[in-house]
Amino acid sequence: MSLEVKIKKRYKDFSLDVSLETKGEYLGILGASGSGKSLTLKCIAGVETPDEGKIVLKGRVLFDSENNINIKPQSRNIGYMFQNYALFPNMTAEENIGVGLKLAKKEKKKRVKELLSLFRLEDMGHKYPAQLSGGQQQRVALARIIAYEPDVLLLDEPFSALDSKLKSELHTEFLDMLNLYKGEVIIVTHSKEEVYRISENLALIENGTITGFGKTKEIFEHPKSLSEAKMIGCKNISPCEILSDNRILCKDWGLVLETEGIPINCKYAGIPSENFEIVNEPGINTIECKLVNVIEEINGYLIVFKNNKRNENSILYFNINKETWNKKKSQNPLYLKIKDFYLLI
Amino acid sequence: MSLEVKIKKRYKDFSLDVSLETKGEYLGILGASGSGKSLTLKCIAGVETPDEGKIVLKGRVLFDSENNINIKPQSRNIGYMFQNYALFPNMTAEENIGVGLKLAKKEKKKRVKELLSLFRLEDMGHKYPAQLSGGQQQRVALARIIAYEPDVLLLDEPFSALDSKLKSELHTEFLDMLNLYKGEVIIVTHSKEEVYRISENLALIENGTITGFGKTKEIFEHPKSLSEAKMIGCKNISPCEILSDNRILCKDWGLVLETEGIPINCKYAGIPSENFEIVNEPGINTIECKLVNVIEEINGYLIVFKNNKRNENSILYFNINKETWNKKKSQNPLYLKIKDFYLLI
Amino acid sequence: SQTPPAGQETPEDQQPVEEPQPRATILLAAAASLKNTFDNELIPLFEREYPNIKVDATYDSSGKLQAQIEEGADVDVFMSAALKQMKAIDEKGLIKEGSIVELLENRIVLILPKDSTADISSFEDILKAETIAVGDPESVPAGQYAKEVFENLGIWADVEAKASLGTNVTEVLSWVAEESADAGVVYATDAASNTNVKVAAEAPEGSVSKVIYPLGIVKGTTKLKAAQTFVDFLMSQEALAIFEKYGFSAN
Amino acid sequence: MNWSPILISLKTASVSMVITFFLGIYAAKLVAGMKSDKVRIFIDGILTLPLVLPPTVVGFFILLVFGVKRPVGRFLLEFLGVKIVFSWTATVLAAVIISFPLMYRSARGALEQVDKNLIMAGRTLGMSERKIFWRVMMPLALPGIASGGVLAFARALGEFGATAMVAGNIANKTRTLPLAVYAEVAAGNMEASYGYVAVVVFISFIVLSLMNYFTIKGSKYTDKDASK
Amino acid sequence: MNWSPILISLKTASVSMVITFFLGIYAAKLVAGMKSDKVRIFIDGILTLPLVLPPTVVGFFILLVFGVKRPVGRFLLEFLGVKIVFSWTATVLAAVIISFPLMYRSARGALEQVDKNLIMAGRTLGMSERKIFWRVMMPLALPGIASGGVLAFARALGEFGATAMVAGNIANKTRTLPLAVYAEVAAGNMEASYGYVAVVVFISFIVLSLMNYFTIKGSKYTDKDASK
Ligand SMILES: Nc1ncnc2c1ncn2[C@@H]1O[C@H](COP(=O)(O)OP(=O)(O)OP(=O)(O)O)[C@@H](O)[C@H]1O
Ligand SMILES: Nc1ncnc2c1ncn2[C@@H]1O[C@H](COP(=O)(O)OP(=O)(O)OP(=O)(O)O)[C@@H](O)[C@H]1O
Ligand SMILES: [Mg+2]
Ligand SMILES: [Mg+2]
Repeated sequence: MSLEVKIKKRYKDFSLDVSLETKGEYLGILGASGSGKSLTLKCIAGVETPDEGKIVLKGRVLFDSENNINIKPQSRNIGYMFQNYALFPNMTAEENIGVGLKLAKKEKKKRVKELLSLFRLEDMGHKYPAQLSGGQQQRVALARIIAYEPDVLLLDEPFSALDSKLKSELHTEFLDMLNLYKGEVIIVTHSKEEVYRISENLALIENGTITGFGKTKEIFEHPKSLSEAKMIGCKNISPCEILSDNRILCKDWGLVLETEGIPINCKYAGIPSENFEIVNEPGINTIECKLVNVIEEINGYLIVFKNNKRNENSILYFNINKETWNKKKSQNPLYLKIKDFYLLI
Repeated sequence: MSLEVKIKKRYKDFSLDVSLETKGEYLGILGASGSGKSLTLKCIAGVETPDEGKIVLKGRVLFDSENNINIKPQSRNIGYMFQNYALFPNMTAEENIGVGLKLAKKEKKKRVKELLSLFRLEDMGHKYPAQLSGGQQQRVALARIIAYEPDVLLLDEPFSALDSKLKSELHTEFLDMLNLYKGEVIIVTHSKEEVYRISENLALIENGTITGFGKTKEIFEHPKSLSEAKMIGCKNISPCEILSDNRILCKDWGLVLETEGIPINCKYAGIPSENFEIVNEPGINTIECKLVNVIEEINGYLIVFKNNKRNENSILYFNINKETWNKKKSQNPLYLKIKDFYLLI
Repeated sequence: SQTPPAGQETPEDQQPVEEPQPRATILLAAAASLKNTFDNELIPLFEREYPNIKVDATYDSSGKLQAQIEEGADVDVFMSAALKQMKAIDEKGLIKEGSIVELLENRIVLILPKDSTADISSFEDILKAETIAVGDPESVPAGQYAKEVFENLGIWADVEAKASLGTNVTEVLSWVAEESADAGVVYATDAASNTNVKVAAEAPEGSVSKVIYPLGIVKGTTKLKAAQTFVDFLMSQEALAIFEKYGFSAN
Repeated sequence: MNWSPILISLKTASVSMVITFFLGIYAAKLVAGMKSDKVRIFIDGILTLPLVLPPTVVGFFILLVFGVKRPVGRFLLEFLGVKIVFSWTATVLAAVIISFPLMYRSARGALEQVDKNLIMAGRTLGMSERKIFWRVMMPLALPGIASGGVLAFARALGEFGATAMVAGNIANKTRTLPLAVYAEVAAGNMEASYGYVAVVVFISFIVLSLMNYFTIKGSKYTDKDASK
Repeated sequence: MNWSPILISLKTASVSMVITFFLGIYAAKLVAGMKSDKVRIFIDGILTLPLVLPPTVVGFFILLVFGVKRPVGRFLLEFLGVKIVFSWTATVLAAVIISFPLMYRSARGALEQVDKNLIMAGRTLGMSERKIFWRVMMPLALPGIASGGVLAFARALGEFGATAMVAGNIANKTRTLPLAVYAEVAAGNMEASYGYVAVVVFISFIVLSLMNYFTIKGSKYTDKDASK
């Protein structure tokens, strides 16, 4: 199984220019709102036609602007789960799910029933989309696309309308199910947890272009570029200057960091907001903080602070659990040691 | 400002029976998919008509089945942001936002522009909904309802389609903006972080009925009932039996827990998955684990285990950060001490 | 060859001097079969002779015109294709007393498609036809006359069984012209207007009452003088000659 | 070929179309919003009536209402000085009555097809029912409304039976194109009739093109590439 | 009152409505799917033509095509032994041709109003175009399609001018209700005509009610309380 995509599409004020390749591993796409994720999937599915480029699935050319090839969506065998579901309002949940199934009546019924129960929709089969809740609609859409058993599953934020309990249950079962299934899966999501859990590979998209691609775990553990760091949610990022073999200066924070193996093209430093530790005295890679704000979150506090020793004004974020903070917050001055950080190009 | 809601609505296989009251504090509603959150908001906004009950806003009766009062939506001055946005497809983003504004043309233009930039939609004003991405549509819908400046803002998962960076930015600005605004806000969401950040009060809804109501922080810190514990995502819950003044037996796990002040009507015990600690020897409130699975998550591992000393088969979950786990995972046997737990009625 | 219209003693060229005609537009309602005669010749001629008077005309089946006049249409002069409608209006008191003139006569003829080889040469022969086109006797004057002919010949029942009843003359003509029907009965003037039909026989003398085209002035007219002038013109020899050219004969 | 029927027909068809357009939409809105199904079906029946009766018969009934001796006709004449029968107004009246069901029915179908959610959204945004109607329902129902407009215009342009009955067939005054066509066909002047038919066809082509143009323009929002 | 016109009319209107219904929808689908705007407008004009000409004239043209002297008519007669003119078939032919534009236009408007996204969704689910059409577009366009059906049926029921021209007015064979109504009205037998009018009205009420019923049933999915 392999899918190669290299397409361009231009709108008046947005242009998409994307190259992707997957070989049977599930691919996650992360990107800001409006960065072109859905558009990419739509082009692959044949819902939109790229201006130029090529799409090849298992050696079969689906689209090629140069040779005027544009296979119709029906023959691509690519299932696209629309972000807004696109359920048929005139069909019940059951009918929606069954509509792409090419089975005998009895088997079809059985399969639809299986899917309904897999997606916790046991009693919803006879309801029309207008009678379903948002999350129920989303599940019907997901069930429908899975029932179709396409060669490629394109999922556009498939779990965004579900509560966390249901989401994590479905993640598990979804993964089990996908294991039985031999196609490509591309999943667009805004949830890092989801991408981390479901997809082995990860593509980052920014403003219509792919700005990062790699193994999901590696990217999350060691982002290598500014975009990657941003995308995995690294809150503290500053441009930096290489001072020597093992020292860099983070300009925004007026902070010098020491480490081994600084790449020659390192331009930014990123500090995950969890990677601080409260210590008792100054030292290397340690900041004396000036508190700006303390925001309470569910499982901890978000400490907003500045470097007290310099007059740079850029703030930093530190996530800490409540227990530890409550124990140590009265320390003055407060020293934070940076346990680990990213060097970014 | 006050809003009182006490309504019933019956469908063939679902019935809603909700009582709510707010007095100017922002209210969050958490509930599983299909539990009746949207339906409640729709009834308040006048989009759906309850079968019976009463809705009173600032002393003004909006709906009263007994006295046959049913104020039309236009006169309720309640803004409802539809879960599926319900943008007018024939109007541009600008027009959609401006449609509820009753200002002179010039001011209107100015206000719309402000809102567009507040929601990071600067260049999207002239686009039609079909030309916007999912997240952009959601922001237009949010901007539209905020432009209308109703007495009550009902938001149905207003941020679900946004990436986390944008979401947290908007949260902040949204809160700032709401501070200037003197109405009620009711927000439905599946995100605990969101509810925690935005709403002071929290209502839990299960299967059409309110099963919990209180200060958001209190509920998150000390859930008092089974539903509350479930809703805040407590993963380990077991029915329990009171053995003595200070001891209970968690039946699912075959575990005896000791603590002070056990309420007489305590029926369940809940252990947040973060509230374990790896210790070196057995002791009170300590389990000897039998590992079932270790799932890697972004910021840690999810340890799935059983009580090794009993043959109860129910599993428990433990969230631990990677560093700690990697240090201690080789311990055998592994003892987990329960630092804190909830006693639930 | 300008003969002064009947009932007018003074020569036509002096008329404006002696009695200036008021500027007026009058409305003529005439049976559809008169359209060509009026539109092509009579009205232009009249308007040339009486430049002060303009004639508008509306043509339709006489039955419709009757209904319209009864409902107050602004008609000044009415010319129907049968006495029945004129009488009906008159009985309602809508025609100026004594103004009815039984001006023209038409003839009832039997027509066949141009290329017909059918052996039909008299009204009795019509039963050899498979389908017969006649106007609806209830509403179309030509149909009434046809019925009368066949009744007198004692074959109406047989004819009716094969008949398609046209709601107007155009239908009857088209049916025969296009060979939908094998034979039909219309006025001689209608037959003359369509080159795809040929006349096989005229209604036998005495088998039908005279097909009279009466002319009358509608009582409500506000332009009596002009209307009268027009009626007088139609009664003139000059006008009658034109009618005859189109297949009518003076009564 | 005489130009007057063309002008008269154009005038009649345009005026009557404008009237029918708004009347039809208004009626559609009223009926679509009715609570009781029974009442709705009843009104629906009445409003569709002009379509199931032969136009001549409709014309006859119109005559029975607007004739100068009849109450309505007399009222119009005595108090407003308007005489309907045999006037140009009558051609418009006939065209409106005959083409009305087409507009009404199409508009109703189109309005019923509009997503109810959007209407509700408009309400919760404080939009008045009128504003919702003009700014939301109408634009969204445009394809259906436009096809109603096309049908109504075409029917008004082709209207013949009722017109002849109520307005007569007076050259330069009430003789519309169809009457002219009919008159020529009836008089056996096929060549002349072809001329008029060509004009009718030409006019309807123009109007159809315009309609198509406006519909396409009006629903540009469904065209995904509009801002390209 | 004679029952035969009623039966004939019922038969004619039903048969022609079924034909028009499918023909109209099919044409609408074809035209709506056309790539070129120009071709579309042209075809549109042709298909709308029967509406802008007086029915009698349309009937005349039909006669010029199907008359026994004319190529088509002769072909049908000589090779298939079918004589169209003056037969019941002709009443259906006339009704179909006259009512066709109504169905076609309404269906087109309704189909164009269907959300393009859903059609795309159908495609990505591997549904054939035919299946998408029948299972998605048709049901969603139902209100508009139904109103087209109502219009077409009503028009077929009321068709008069073209029918008389092509099918003649033969008692018990081709005399339809409108012809009967017309004959009575023209003859001034108002009472008799009222009888027929009542029947026409009654039939259209029944049909309208049925249509309304099916439309309501067919779009029950928009009725939020359907499962109550
Ligand atoms: N038809 C169109 N015309 C003009 N611009 C368009 C059109 N369709 C999409 N765009 C623009 O392309 C960009 C990418 O859209 P896309 O739907 O792919 O975003 P996305 O990454 O899926 O975002 P989201 O997470 O918000 O769904 C957006 O800025 C959008 O405004
Ligand atoms: N018109 C209707 N007919 C029948 N059942 C309905 C109807 N509308 C809603 N329901 C049912 O009511 C329940 C609550 O729906 P609601 O939309 O309020 O859920 P919700 O809490 O908003 O869920 P979600 O988070 O998935 O949006 C659902 O189970 C749904 O199936
Ligand atoms: Mg998207
Ligand atoms: Mg909901």
